[in-house]
Amino acid sequence: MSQKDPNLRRNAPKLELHVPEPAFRPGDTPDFSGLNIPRAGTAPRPDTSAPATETYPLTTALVRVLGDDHRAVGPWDPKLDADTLRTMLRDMVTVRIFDDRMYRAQRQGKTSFYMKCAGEEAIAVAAAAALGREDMHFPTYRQQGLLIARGYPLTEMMCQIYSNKGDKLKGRQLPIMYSDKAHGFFSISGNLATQFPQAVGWAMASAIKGDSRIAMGWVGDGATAEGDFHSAMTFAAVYNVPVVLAAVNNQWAISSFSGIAGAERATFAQRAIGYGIAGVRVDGNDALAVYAAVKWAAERARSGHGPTLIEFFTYRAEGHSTSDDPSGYRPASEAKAWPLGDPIERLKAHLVALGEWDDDRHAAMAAQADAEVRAAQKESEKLGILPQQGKDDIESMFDDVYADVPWNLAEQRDQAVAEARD
Amino acid sequence: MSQKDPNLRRNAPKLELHVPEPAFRPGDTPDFSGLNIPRAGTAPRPDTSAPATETYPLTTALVRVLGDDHRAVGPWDPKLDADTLRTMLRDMVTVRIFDDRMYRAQRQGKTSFYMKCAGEEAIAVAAAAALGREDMHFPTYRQQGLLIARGYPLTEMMCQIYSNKGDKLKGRQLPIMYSDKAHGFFSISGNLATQFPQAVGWAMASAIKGDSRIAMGWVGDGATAEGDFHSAMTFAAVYNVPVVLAAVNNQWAISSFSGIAGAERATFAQRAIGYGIAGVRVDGNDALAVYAAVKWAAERARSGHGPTLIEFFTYRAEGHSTSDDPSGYRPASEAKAWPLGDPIERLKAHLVALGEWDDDRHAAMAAQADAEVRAAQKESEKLGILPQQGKDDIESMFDDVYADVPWNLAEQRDQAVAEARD
Amino acid sequence: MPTFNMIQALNDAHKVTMARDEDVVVFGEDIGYFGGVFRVTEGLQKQFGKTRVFDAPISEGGIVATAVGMAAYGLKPVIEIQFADYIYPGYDQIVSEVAKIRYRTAAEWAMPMVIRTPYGGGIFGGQTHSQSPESLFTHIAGLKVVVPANPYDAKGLLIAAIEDPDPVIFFEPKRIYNGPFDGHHDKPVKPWSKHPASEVPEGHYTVPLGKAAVVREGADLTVLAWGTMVHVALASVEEQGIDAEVIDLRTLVPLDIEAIERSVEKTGRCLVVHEAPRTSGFGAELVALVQERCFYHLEAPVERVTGWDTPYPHAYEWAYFPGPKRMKRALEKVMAE
Amino acid sequence: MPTFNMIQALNDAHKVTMARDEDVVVFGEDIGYFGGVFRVTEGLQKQFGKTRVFDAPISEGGIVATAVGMAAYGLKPVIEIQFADYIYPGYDQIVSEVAKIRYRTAAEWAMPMVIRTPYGGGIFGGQTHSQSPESLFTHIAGLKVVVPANPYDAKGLLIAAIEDPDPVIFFEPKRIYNGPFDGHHDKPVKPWSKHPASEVPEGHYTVPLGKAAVVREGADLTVLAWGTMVHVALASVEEQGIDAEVIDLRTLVPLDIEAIERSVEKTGRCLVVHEAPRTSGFGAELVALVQERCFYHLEAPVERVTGWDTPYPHAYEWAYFPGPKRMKRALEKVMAE
Ligand SMILES: Cc1ncc(C[n+]2csc(CCOP(=O)(O)OP(=O)(O)O)c2C)c(N)n1
Ligand SMILES: Cc1ncc(C[n+]2csc(CCOP(=O)(O)OP(=O)(O)O)c2C)c(N)n1
Ligand SMILES: [Mg+2]
Ligand SMILES: [Mg+2]
Repeated sequence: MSQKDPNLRRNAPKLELHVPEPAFRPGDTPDFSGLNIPRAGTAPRPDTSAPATETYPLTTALVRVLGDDHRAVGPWDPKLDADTLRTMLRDMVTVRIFDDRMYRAQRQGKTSFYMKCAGEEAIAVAAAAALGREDMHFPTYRQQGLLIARGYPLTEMMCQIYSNKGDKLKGRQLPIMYSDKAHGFFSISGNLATQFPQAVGWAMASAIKGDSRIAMGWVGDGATAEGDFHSAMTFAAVYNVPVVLAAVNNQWAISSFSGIAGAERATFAQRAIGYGIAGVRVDGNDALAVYAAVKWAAERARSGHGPTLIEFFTYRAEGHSTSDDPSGYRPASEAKAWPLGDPIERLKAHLVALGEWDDDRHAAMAAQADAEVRAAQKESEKLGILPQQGKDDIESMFDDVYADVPWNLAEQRDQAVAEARD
Repeated sequence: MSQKDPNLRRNAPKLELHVPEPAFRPGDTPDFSGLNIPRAGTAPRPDTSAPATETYPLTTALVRVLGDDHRAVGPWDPKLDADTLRTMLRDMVTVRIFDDRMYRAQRQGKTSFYMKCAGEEAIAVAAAAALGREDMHFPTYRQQGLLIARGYPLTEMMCQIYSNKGDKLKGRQLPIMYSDKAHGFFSISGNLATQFPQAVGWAMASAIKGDSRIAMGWVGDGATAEGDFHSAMTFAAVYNVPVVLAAVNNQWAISSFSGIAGAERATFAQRAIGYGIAGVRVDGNDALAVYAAVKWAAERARSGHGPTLIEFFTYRAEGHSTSDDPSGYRPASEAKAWPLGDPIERLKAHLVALGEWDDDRHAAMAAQADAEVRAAQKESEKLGILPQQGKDDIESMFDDVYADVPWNLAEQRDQAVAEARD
Repeated sequence: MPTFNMIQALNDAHKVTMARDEDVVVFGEDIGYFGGVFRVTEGLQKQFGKTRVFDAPISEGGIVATAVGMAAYGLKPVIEIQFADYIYPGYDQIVSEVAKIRYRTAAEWAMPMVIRTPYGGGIFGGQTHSQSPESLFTHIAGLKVVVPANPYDAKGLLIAAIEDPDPVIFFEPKRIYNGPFDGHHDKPVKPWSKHPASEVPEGHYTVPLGKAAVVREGADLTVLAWGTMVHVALASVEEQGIDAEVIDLRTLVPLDIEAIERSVEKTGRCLVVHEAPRTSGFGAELVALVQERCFYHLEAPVERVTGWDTPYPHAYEWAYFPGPKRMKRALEKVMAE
Repeated sequence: MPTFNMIQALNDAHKVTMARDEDVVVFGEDIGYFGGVFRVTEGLQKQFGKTRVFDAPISEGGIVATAVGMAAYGLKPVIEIQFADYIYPGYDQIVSEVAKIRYRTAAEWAMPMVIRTPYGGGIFGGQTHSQSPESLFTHIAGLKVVVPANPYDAKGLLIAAIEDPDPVIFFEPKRIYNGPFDGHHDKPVKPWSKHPASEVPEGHYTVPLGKAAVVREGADLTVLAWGTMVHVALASVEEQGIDAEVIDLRTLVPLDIEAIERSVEKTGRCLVVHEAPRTSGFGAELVALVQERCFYHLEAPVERVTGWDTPYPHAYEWAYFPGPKRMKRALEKVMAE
């Protein structure tokens, strides 16, 4: 019908819809030489009490601490001691080993689903190190590093993944949808971006009560497009909320590259400017930069300078989840070609450069982490794997819908129990 | 519970929730001398093909054309001829008279509800003049000026307000929720901000079809907080959509001042930066500035330079609607104190300064507009006022839910018709 | 004992709970300084301060989401959605988060909160100030759904809802904020002060969630209603001279199934009344339950009096609203069969 | 005639309509180059170009809203919501806009569009990849609600939906995308190729909206089902040796009330089956309708077999899913009374 419309100005230039396309598709040879990667140490570090406007140049820059020579440079160098660095390194290595083993467990049919954070280990691990133990995270499914860095037992994580007898969530959640209040880790939601404004609400509550704890919210690049992202930014700005808002830009959202979320025109950190809050763009594969940025944002939040949006620029090195095969939409070699490197290798090289680490110690540490993960797996599998679940304790299915079990659920419980006996 | 929490760091500084408060409350004497109002003509005008970044200084500036001496100055002067200016003035005067009479009609019990746009007449009227007839608006309830400027019959508007026999919407919509395709005016929704991403979708369709028509979406300052605002901005940015997005910042959203939507920290125009699209902040009480900005944004859209967010800075001079009494939350004298003046007086003074207008001609024009509005009112009231409606043509209530009437509605229609006869 | 209309009763419920529990916070659009477009929160900000009572951005999704965060922290948010017609932008947070967090965390986290919202027609509010979307929440496991029908219950139910460990969607029948409405729109409105339920005790009391009220005893027919329709139903059965038992459900979830069964087993006939559109309204669930549980007591099909399956048409307010005429026909039908 | 599974049939329906009507555009999360997480849109971008088939930002609200604008322009958007569990952020645009625009404009504007979304359980998808929210759309006047249960219907119904002048919410039972599932999760899955309805004609044909299919004729009981549950119900009645008439509703709104009445009047018994939670599921409406319209034919209460009133619990997939055991008990009950 539109073509026949008399209103159509036939002489006016024809409009065109621009549909963003990633630089490389399967078959292409990825070449990131055009990517502008500022040198480490070049981004300025405003005072934590600086007005938000002073951070705006940082929304298009890239806070980087680890230089090509593996030294920490510039004003963002958090000057961490070697023990802290080694702890972070060990946690990152543990995360990767954990991911690999659980991925394999899924492939072996021991559970239904798994999601790795390969290539993004620095982000959650360093963020955990930079915040206080008592601060609350509202994570997505790719921040398993928070739990590992905060010392949450690996067996607890695995029991959740297996939905087994040891699963404190009673088999109710998809694997990796952890929740642990004591470790400051809010229940992961399957619905993207919902956690972002929830983090703001938690921090509002903390401010209302005159508490000193802050919250950190997490979202992926793709999920920034949800309305909830805007809610979070708006409420954070309006009430000057003590919250750190992290957008993990791993450049992919399942098969959609970040351009489909708007990255062709602006960085995700730049969204901050629109709301008048602080914004920083950070090399997410540089554990020191991640640590420094989160620490800085937390200090702002604690001292009444309000919210900060941090974009962690990184790359999702593997598939979206066990349900995904990325070779269908991007070159298999892209992960290798990605120039910001492997966060584990980079932190390791830094420690080596400091003279605080070497290959042997690394191998020993990795072997120990591997042993720990294996032991935890053994332990948790004693409590069952998914295919064995869902048969016992049928009654429990009806608990916790409400604090008490109403009559309809009580009746259904009886039915379900009887059914299970059939 | 939170107070007793052992995690509470008693020595850390207590957090505080900042709750924005308007500068003046009932009883205060409003004083806007602190408000930074740039002189007319000082804002630069980037080329319509300039990159979006070049517009960013304009997001905190204020595009103004009419100076204190009532002359048009600076690069944004659209250099309109006197006839066009007189037409705009007449339309604005008509809008105000229309509003006054319909407001009174509601007070007289002739209808259920009315909403004025007092003080904001320049925005819709000049925007209508700047866009093409064939371009599509997705308006809110405060853009009655679009219809009047596009020559939509006043009687049609009034019949809708009275929900009477002449109402083409068959009495189904709240008064002022107009719709007219032929005048490029999409059906107003009661749900705030929904129209903003719809405008983007319409413009996407136009681009998909290689059409040349563009769309303009409208939203209020308060409603920018809705998720739909973010959808609109995101989709507009991603697909480089030929759309003009207007945020009318009249500084109030019912009883909430614009700070509750985030205006303490950033202008609404600045939101554009976060998405990498063009943004401009415009004196909404300066008809020439409004015209120039919309024209400029439309040219960008038409020539493939994508979307523009325009903030019209204005002041809601009267109550939110007939259901509202603003003296409960702001000083009654605030409207008068508001320094950007009355858009009608300003345009009139400009025409006078040009030697193209005088008080007598103005009075004659106003009298004529008044007569037109009165005549239209008389005419439309012949077709009934609200209290007489809803008794006849009961069947029609069941039409247009679907293209055809399904069995359940047919049955209900019979019931309703029978009931009406009881 | 003061005589309160529903607005005053709801306002008082806020004051009572806020004074007793420092963790109760109240926010929503226009509810702070101004006290809300229906004035339910009037005076609260002045009494309890700006950080416990404040205006929110126009973002129903954000309001619910931040309330989730606050509840996770340990506060008890009581939020207002200005009209039930505007609750949908918050629907994802309500359905996917508020309703499910207790369950998905095996009660590690709970979501005690109250989402108050005025609903219903009869005020010439058109399509977007008249809706009755309660059934859309009754389908969501994890939510409680409450609808008061008079000032006494309004206060008692709201206090109970705020004190409840679970999230409650609290629908306020705006047509009867200021006086009970029997459906005769052409007659003058009666104020609440003439109604016994306007006698509202001072201080703290609760009306328990999950308990219906028999507002009229009767032997021949059971009428199930809530909100405004309680008063329309009462007036209709009186006018028709039917010895009906009228039950004000008060809570839709969890439902007082015992009260319903007891009554239908006695009367053998049942009529369900609601303002919402018929198809998949909560009346459907009630009909299903009654026929499932009282089938052999039923002497006639359970009837439904409802709004039509159309959007709410402004000018046709009284042809849409399920008023005395629709009641009369249904009563005749259910009694005849 | 090719043998298609449901995914291929749906894919083909897109191709047929896109080739016939240039105004059909397709977008949604991951549906472009990649062809969708369930591959329903595979190859479409290549065939029809990037401006008619493209990836959308992760914003279900934005996807629906821009589709509204496109429909207002005159296009026919066919959009995918990746999982029905993620439709809620778009609920406001669907309920307040898509459903109401024709009515509120007295048909000046119409909203022809199809919102496709995979729904239902049985895939160990946990709380957010298993939901069956259809009843939340059946309550909204102005929407049509369609659920195919086999490849033939999938293609024919989708083409009919795309060509329909009204907005259609098109729920795709993902458990049976690749093969009919009879509820026996411990037995190997049968592929569609063994099922007669996998014979899908090439080119254009439609299965009309609003018409149910009697998939098994019978004399003793009417079973009403849709989506995956059609196959579970069929298998169960066979296993129990009950001469049941099984009706695949195919369209929930507008409902084929005649087919239902005809069958129940014949059988005198009725069982409604759905995956969604029981309370206020669409089963409630069906029960209400059947008892309202066939009361004097009913020999027993209408029974419901449904999901439980809880969120979908990951490990308890088969204790939650209304499978053969729940069917058996209900069949016994409805036949015994
Ligand atoms: C509301 C909602 N819509 C869609 C999905 C389906 N989905 C799951 S993950 C995903 C991609 C998310 O990408 P991103 O935010 O970049 O996070 P990443 O996976 O890269 O960490 C999508 C579309 C969902 N979970 N929730
Ligand atoms: C989704 C939604 N939420 C709430 C409302 C109630 N409401 C109607 S107008 C209004 C204020 C809007 O303010 P603004 O956007 O600044 O526009 P203005 O009235 O100033 O033109 C509110 C809250 C609504 N109509 N829709
Ligand atoms: Mg990503
Ligand atoms: Mg405003």
